[in-house]
Amino acid sequence: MKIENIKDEFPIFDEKILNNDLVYLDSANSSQKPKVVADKINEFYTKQFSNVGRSVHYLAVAATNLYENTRSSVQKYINAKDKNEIVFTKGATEALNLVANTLGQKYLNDGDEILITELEHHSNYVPWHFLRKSKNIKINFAEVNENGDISLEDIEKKITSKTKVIAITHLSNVTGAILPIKEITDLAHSKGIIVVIDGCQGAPHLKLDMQDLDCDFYAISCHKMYGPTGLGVLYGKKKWLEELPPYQGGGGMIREVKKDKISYGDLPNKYEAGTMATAQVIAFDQSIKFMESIGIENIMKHEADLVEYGQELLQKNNSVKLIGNPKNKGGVLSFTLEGVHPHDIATILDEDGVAIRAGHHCCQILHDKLNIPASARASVGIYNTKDDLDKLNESINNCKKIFNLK
Amino acid sequence: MKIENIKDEFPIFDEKILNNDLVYLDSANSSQKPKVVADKINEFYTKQFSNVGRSVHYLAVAATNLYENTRSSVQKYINAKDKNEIVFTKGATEALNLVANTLGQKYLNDGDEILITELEHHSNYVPWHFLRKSKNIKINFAEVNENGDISLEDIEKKITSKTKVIAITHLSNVTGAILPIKEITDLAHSKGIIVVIDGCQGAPHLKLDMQDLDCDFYAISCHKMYGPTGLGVLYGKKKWLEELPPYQGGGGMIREVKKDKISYGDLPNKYEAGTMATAQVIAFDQSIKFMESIGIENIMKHEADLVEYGQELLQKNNSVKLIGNPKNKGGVLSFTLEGVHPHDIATILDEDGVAIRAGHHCCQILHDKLNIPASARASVGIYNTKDDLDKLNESINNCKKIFNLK
Amino acid sequence: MNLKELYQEIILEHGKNPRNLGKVHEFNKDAKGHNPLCGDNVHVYLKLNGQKIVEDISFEGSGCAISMASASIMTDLIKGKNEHEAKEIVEDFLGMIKENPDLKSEYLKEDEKTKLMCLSGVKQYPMRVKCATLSWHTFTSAMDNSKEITNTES
Amino acid sequence: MNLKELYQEIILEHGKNPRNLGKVHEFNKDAKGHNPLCGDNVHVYLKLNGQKIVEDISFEGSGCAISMASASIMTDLIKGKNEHEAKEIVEDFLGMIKENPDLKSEYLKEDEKTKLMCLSGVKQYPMRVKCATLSWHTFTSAMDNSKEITNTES
Ligand SMILES: Cc1ncc(COP(=O)(O)O)c(C=O)c1O
Ligand SMILES: Cc1ncc(COP(=O)(O)O)c(C=O)c1O
Repeated sequence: MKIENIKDEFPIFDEKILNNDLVYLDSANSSQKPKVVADKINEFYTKQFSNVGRSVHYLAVAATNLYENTRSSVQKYINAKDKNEIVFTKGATEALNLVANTLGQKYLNDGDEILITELEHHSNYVPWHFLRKSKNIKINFAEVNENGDISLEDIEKKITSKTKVIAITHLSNVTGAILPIKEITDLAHSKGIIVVIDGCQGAPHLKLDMQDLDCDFYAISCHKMYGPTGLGVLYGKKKWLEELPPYQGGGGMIREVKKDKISYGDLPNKYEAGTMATAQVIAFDQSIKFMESIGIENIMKHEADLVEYGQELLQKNNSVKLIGNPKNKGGVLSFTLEGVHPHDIATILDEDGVAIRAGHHCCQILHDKLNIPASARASVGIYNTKDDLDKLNESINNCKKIFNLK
Repeated sequence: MKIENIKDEFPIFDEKILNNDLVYLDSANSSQKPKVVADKINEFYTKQFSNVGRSVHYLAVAATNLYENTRSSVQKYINAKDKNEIVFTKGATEALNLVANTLGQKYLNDGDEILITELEHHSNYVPWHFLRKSKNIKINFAEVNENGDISLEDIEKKITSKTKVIAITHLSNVTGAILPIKEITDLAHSKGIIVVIDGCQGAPHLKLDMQDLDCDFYAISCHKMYGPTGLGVLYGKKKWLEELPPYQGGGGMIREVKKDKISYGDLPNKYEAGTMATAQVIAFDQSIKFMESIGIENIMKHEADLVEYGQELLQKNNSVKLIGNPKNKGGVLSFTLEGVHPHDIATILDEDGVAIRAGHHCCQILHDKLNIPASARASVGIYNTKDDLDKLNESINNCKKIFNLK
Repeated sequence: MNLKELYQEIILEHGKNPRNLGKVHEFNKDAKGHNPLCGDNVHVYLKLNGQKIVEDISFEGSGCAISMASASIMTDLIKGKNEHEAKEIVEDFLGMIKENPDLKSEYLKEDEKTKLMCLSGVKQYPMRVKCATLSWHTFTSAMDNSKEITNTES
Repeated sequence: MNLKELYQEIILEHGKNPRNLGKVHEFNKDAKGHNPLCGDNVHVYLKLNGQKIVEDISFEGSGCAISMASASIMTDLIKGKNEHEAKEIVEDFLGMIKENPDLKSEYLKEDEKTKLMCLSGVKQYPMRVKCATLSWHTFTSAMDNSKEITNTES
């Protein structure tokens, strides 16, 4: 599939939003869905529906096969070694909670330290904070530098003899910084430290290879990857998933249940308690296939072009201040406009059909550091074009006019 | 809407399954989906998609309104006092884990006891078992009687001065017993005991009124209620939801995040961390409206007629042994066939297009008690007819022929 | 919809140079308000004297033009009013933002009404209504001596 | 599909009266198998003598007709075979259940092949394949002295 015409695959772009064509620049928040994904969900609910894995009738067998096919597709897509290293969750946030909680139960002890960064999304901070509360665990922060980036050097500096886990984002959802996660993983492993990667912004935009990367955990948010809402993927090394205790208890994750004792099932069942997001998992296979049909290299090139173009546009625009100028930058353009609050920017842009996000983007630590309460953020996906960024820029100019800025 | 023609609203019944019309008797596992639900999901993904609550642009505002509308619909449907007593989860299993985990964090102490029943689904036992492991908490079991029922008397007998929580199913997914949950709640409250109800089988089939029932928590599984997969509802009394700590941490559930401390948001945000199952929540509004358009009284009458009819049929059928003959029985017909393993029954029935479930239905304690490894289970939903039960009976006869039974 | 109606000059001016920003000296009532959607926080301080008159009122916080302007205009109008008058003005304002075309209160002079009506443009922007009402709800909490943080969600 | 092919008389008969049910006296190898889908459990015991011959073999467990018949027939055929022969028979059987139309092993007599072929009907019932293969995988685990529980899911 050619990336040039890819907008055609997304039905929403046929809609008029407030009489405008939709200029969707909020993909870091959630991506739009290609027709194949919506169609698959519809087909499943109207022609094939059954719960998976629990019945032996025809529909249940078919659904179970579809469900497990997605697991295999994800495994291949991220090049995991084993199919059972893929656990479906309700989202990346749950995936990160699962890791923090189970490491907390079995691996972390009083006095241990966890290293995160000032760039982290609340979903990769609050779950660790829970451990700080329940156990006597310390959280350290690697510092964001003036480019909105985290350096390997600062990570190294912040590691102590008590650091047990490094939990870190692959790509900042505010500054767009792509972190050197392979180097960080190598460094961490040389000191026996577990590496947990928040891959929410990495997975939709970057090439993934778990065996090469060698991290211990990697969390993915499917709705940002052209997939359904209510679904996430946790990649975890088999060794860890086998060693750690289960997270939620219920149907499907057990082996044997007695009144005085319970034994748990094997992977991946152990971490998939209760009826899972069946339809969503089954449809997510289409998201993966869709991305594969375009090719991640093409996606990366397309988005890199867009960022470069957008960055130049905004840098040239008076009163616009871009946030973050990291060495490697993903498709996120966060900015402030002198004297105009981001929420006002977002409202004015919306009137032109330009959808962006305003706020702290679940990164209060970073915004505190930057000494701003909020920022405006335009973020790209495969369907965006340079034309979209031109419209963004025009609309920002409209905003300046209203606020009497030059 | 008239219940007589309701099959027409479910597209799957237009399909041929192995050249047969589908006789779907696996609704206790998961229900089929009406067209309105599938359509709403499709419409949302193709025409209206956005993440909720995080952006101020047009699509985000619209999605947030739709999302919150469902919360109001659920509130009204179950007659909860406050909209914020409705928490969306990924399923009933997560809802029960949330309750057990947060009660475990703040309310339960070493030596406390939890009373459950021998009828409980693993999803209402394993989460409490986790507390038995992490804290020194004891789990007691109310005993199932010869009718497959739990009596108020036995509950009363099993309550001790240390009982802090009674966690109990509304309707057994194996024997069909409808438990006297109002009486149990009154009794429990008179002794200061918290009541948690596993409403997975109650919500799709019985009239719910939280204010009248007065239980502390009630867990609902949306995919069993003609709704999407990957979604559950936890009803919790405001007082508890306010007092208990959060369950998962991440974006959306915070108020203020600092490096040294974090404060949490108000209800319902506090319990809805990360991007939620947006499309599923939005579509679930259609499930509620669909059930309302038929009327729960009509649904209850229709299903009661079916159970009575099916029970009579199977009772007259030689070699078939029905499991459970409770005073109040919901739409579940579990049975064994002398000398034929339930999996063989299910395979043979499937060949006739009759979809039932075989296994322990996530109730090993009960099956141990009944001294059988597994059972066959036919369960009904609004779309079933007496004709479906006739076909079930015929197919059982076919099974008997193959196994040379009389 | 009309952005010009939302961002009238008077809103932009109050947004940029909000009146009564800071902390009232010797305040005897205060409350915090929070808008979970955008993260805006506001803190309203006031001094209610023996005659139940709002002798002085101020606010702290940062936010969008709408919320700053609204807090600025509110504090301007409330100052000097007694409890009963203030409550009626709040109700009148909230009613206007929600559904009423006009302001009705006798306690507002014509030029004050004109000023307040400038905020009516947010009606067409449901997501921004909370920006306009946050400080007003917070003022009510302060008067009621509520210890809870006012939350525009509920 | 054809139920008559799946539930042949010989299957029903072995399912009802399984051979070698119980625990081999003085077994020196054993393994447990588990089918998470239906909850079936099987425990295979065997006595491997100095010449690497399966002197005796048995199983414990309960399950559907297919799994009981398969375990029953397997133990019947494996008894008396040496390690090499047994392993070839297992592979031959698993291959037949998966894809091959026939059994090829030299170590099986014609009537033994006929007996085993009775299980080939499960091919058309993907969900039941695991019922037929569980005891065979478990036998392999026992031979390999594996301490893990055999799981038909993996
Ligand atoms: C009685 C009962 N409780 C709990 C559950 C678990 O619900 P879910 O799998 O939707 O989380 C079920 C359904 O499987 C059930 O029938
Ligand atoms: C970097 C990052 N981490 C975590 C998350 C949380 O993901 P989700 O909301 O899908 O659980 C997000 C998205 O909101 C994100 O951008």
